Amino acid sequence: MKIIGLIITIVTGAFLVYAAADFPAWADPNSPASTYLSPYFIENSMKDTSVPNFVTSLLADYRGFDTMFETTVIFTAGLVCFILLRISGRKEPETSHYRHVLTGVTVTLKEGRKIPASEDFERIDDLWTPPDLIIKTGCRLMIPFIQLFGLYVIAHGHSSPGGGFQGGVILGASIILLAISHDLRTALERMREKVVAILCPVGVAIYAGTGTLCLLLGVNFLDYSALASVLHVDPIAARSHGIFMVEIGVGIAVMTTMIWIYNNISSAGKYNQGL
Amino acid sequence: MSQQYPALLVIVPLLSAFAISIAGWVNKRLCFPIIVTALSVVVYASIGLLLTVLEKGVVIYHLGGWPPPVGIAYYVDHLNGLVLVVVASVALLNVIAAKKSIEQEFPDKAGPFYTLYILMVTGLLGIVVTGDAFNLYVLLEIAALTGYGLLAMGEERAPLSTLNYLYMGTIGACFYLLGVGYLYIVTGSLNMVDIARLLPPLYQSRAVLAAFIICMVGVWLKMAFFPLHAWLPNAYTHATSAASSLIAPLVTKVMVYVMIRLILTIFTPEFVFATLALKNVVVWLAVIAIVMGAILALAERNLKRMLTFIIVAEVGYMVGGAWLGNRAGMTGAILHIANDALMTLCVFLVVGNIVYKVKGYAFENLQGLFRKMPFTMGAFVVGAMSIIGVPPTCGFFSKWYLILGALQAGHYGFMAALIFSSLVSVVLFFRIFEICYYEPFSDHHGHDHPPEPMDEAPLTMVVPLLIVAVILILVGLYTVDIVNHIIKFAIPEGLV
Amino acid sequence: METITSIKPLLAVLVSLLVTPMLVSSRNPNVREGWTFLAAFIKLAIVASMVPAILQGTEIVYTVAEVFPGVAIKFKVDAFGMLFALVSSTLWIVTTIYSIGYMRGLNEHSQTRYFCFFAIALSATIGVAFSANLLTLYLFYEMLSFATYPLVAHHQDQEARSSGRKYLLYIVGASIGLVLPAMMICYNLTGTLEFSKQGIFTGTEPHATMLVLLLMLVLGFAKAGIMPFHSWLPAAMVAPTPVSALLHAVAVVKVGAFSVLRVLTGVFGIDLLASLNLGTVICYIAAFTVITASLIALSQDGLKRRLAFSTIGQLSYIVLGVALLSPKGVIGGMTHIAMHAFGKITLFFCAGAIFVATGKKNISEMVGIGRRMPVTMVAFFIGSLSVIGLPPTGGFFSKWYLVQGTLQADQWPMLVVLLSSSLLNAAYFFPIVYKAFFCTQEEAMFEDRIEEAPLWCVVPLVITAAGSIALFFYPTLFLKLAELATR
Amino acid sequence: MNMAELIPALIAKYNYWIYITLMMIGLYAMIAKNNLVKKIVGMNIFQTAIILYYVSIGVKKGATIPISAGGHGAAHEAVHAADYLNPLPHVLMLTAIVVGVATLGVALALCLRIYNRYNTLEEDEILAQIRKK
Repeated sequence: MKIIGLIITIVTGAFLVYAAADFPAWADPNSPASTYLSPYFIENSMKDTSVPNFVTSLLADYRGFDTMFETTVIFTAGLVCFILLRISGRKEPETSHYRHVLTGVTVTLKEGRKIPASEDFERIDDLWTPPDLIIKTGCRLMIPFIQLFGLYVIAHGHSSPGGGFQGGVILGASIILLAISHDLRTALERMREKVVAILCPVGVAIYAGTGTLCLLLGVNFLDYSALASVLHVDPIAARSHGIFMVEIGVGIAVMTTMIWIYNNISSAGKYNQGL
Repeated sequence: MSQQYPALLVIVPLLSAFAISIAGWVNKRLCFPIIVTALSVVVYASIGLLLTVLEKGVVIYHLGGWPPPVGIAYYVDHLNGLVLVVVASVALLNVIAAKKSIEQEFPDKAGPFYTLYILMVTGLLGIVVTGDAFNLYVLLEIAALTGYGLLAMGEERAPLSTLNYLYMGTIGACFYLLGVGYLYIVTGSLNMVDIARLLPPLYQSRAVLAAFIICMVGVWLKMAFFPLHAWLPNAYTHATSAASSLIAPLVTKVMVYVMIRLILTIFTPEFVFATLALKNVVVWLAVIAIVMGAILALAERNLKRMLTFIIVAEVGYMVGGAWLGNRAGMTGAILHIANDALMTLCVFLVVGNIVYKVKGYAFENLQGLFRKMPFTMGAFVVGAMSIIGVPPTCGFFSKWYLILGALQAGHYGFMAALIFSSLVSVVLFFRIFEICYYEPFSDHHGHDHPPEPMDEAPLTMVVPLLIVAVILILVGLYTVDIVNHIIKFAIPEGLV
Repeated sequence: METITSIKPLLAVLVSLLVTPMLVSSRNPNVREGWTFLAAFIKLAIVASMVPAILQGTEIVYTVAEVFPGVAIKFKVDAFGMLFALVSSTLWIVTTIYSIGYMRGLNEHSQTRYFCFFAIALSATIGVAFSANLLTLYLFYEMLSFATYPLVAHHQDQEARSSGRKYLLYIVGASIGLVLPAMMICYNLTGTLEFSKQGIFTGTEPHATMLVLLLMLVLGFAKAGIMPFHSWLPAAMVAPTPVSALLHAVAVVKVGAFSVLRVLTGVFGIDLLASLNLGTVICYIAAFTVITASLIALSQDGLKRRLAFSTIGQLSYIVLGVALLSPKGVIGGMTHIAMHAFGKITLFFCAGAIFVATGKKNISEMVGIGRRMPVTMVAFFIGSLSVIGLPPTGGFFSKWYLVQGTLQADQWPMLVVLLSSSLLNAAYFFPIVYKAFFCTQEEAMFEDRIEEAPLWCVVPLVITAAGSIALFFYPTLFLKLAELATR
Repeated sequence: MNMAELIPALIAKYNYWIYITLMMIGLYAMIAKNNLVKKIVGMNIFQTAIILYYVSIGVKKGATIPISAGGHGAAHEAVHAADYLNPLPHVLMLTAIVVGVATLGVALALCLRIYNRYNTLEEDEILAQIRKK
């Protein structure tokens, strides 16, 4: 196998090197890629969409259709992880352990009995390790700021690096951080599985819905300029707003998907205390 | 509304996918009606689109109102108009037929399953309808990811074989992406028609040659063209019948479509057949693919797995036909996309019914099925005849054009391979008929037959199957119309 | 000659196809047989109703659908097709009567399946008879191959299945492996597949190509049993006797011969073959088959196997007659389809009747059977006369014309072949009859009392025997059709 | 050509050499490695190489990040294409990155399933187990 791999690799590599001979040199301002289409985007982005960040305008407007499916890919990934891993309708184990938070005494209950949810007791599993107080507290402090920053990144995508994907990932990371620093159950209390699973399609649906709204308003799919009539602004500003709407959708979808994938993979679909 | 058909084709299933996935958490019983309505709308739109194309010629749809090459455009001509109808109708028929087995195999995850199902259909439709090289890659990945999900939900070996499929599929998609990157670096454009306009001066450039070859290898990986087919049999065999009967007919065919689109639209036939000296090499590869597929199928003692190897051989048919480099061969390849999709659907639906009733698809499970499930087996006979290539089933007619192309190209090896594979399929299928018909047989005149009671699959599974069987014959009888009114215009004048 | 468009040919094909659902659904055997008879009679009626028109020299045409530019699934009834259709649809009725007797006499299993595929096979046969071009012919030819497979393998035991496989291997293998490519090449060369008197070729094609095509097409229709593609026929004799009777003495093998004749007269055309001097090639292949088959037949002890080899020989007569390329020879070949059909089916019926009545299959066990089953053996005698070609049976006429054909084409070697093979025929038939009647008491294997097979079996073989004699006195219909076909 | 020309030619296109090397490393890992997760790692290297290739297309000498310097207020003043990087590859690669993440997630989920079933991620051991049955 190794030999075959080596041969294939060398042959392919040699072929690619051979092909690279005709490529323009690195950072050549006159390469076709830099002279054919990109000038149009750079020069007209402001005029067409009044979005200073060309990447954003290109991402969400000129090639907004790609981006919609990109978001769908994310959603698909979350769904596949769920459908592959989630163990549904699984009954509780016979013995369950609860830990008294203040004293640290662990109670073990048989025949699947439960302790009514209270502040003093936390449910733990066999592979429970004592959590580090510093990490817990530190993360608790950081998480709100992380989320705030995530919102900023989404909102400010128009005129600075950022946008729905980046902001969404940051938001998702905040919840995942909670799950890592405490345990999955704590995170799930903040954000239930059902909420995640419904918000995720909703996020993408916001994107597609915006496009469909334009379609219903009588122009082509994703042609935000039609929103002008709804938002009572000029078509160019309408495009900018349309881009913002879809960015929000992207943000929601990406955040929830990140959480969804983490929940399923970290607990192998059992949704116990996780890592 | 009619000018929005291209958008509807993709939007309706996409939105309904979200609706289904939400409904899966709220009320499971809604999922099936939603998916059926959505797919019916898609079928309607695709047929409407095809009629518009037949009437007015090529339909171009600017997404986001941006004219190409700035924005992404949908580009529908006779070629993908035809493929769209096939994809949509196959998806609709299959979901109706698969309902029971889906409920039987995973009662609690039906919602997510339907979501993946319709997302996959969205991806395939998008691949077919799009006119933008990069957009095609994104949809390729959607179809691939949903496919992994659907295939992996099968037997216990499914995850492993799916993981192998994932490796191969990713390499394939990445190769395609790289090829598009090569085109972009030399032309600066991503729109297929625009690239085709910019390429001719660059035909001698190594980069274009590399772009073409890399794209081809990528697409061949995805369509399981012979040396690169290793992932397909396991992945399809271990999947659930609902998934395999969607993926087996469509994915490979759509990839063949992509290949033909690459040859005809992006790199024009002049470049592919005239400038490059690869024509005969590829046809000989196809010959090997056909022969090996047939032989490997002979070695199988398990119906579903045997069929997967037949798919490998059929891919050889289409690649070879497309690369013969003449009109008849290309016609045969395009016609075979439609026919093969239908006949593969037919036989895989049969497998679905058998699995539903008998819980197995090894040869020994098939004994006495002709008495047990007469209608299913009747449809199976039609499908088998079509694969063998017996008139008036449609399989014969595409094979006719392929052989004609081989004759006109003077490529007798390909012709011989086609004949050979037909003969092998006769053996394959009559071996199965014998088992289904005569076993369990007894040695003196089989008088003491235990008369099994008839135990046919539920109506919702049998009726779509019979519809497919009828379509197989109707398509055969109307071949000349399909060829004269659709495929004739799908092939550029330059190709004689 | 003028042509009229009518749906009759299609109906004639469909009627026995459409009856199959009734056969499947009918629970009571009598109802089932009722349906079969109904279909058989309707079919005969439709076919017969077209005879007058044909005799006036018109052709009846019906196009189902055009499937390729220039090629359609199309029916055309001409004299030759009518001749064949008439024979097979008449004999279907007789055989149905016989089948009922035979199948019930042995209380065979899964009779419904048997009758269904029988009906399908018949529609395929008529379809071949009426097809207007090579594609349609190929379509029904394949249909017949697949429809008869379950009949051949009816007994479902190991032997039946293996010979069923052999049958498929030869028939389908040859048709897909040889006929299909040959057909494609013809289409690629000429752009059409329609049968026509002067053939579809311009005559400018290279001689080698034509020879290869001719061989592919003639050998490809393996149902004609021309050597070396003959050995499926003896193997297929494991089938129930009515199947052997109708399918392997009439429908299947004659379809093969018919297709070969169509190829010779319709695809290549007599004149072209004559000008390219290709007829003699076929002549010699056929002659070889005739002699060899007759010699093998001599050595067979199983009655049905002997009949099978005799069939192989007789089929090659038909091909030989046409390959002589002389008018009389062609007439002889075509009429021989009809004459041999009546004679040979009688013989098979007798074989089946003997099996039903006594369970005997081998000739060596039939000494003195004439005393046990006089009617059957007399019929057998008449049948063998017809096959040998002696008056007062129809077989005489076809032989007569064949001989005249050889003279017309002054092919002396062929004349020798014909005469010597007739002697061989006599040599392998008469001993059976002789032993059946004239043997000493101690030789006789049956005690001396008359015990025939059930009436359902006896009546048909009497009818067909009478038929072969009647054809001696009233052969005009078939002769006239053959003449029309050659004109 | 001689060294004097070859060296600059090589240097001028170093981005391609880098991406090809990375890509081949990934490809080799996917083919030759026995451990399923290592294959996945190889897959990611493979994808990343392509991403690098695309992004390197977008680079232009003397150009800055593709965000209008003037910000929102600068709608009126003209924008010169030469001043900014080519934004298109960045957009495309955003998509490719997302696809890569999605594929990674699915692949890991599959690995988990496989591990729960066979208690190993070494391909040969898994195949051995399958063959045993």
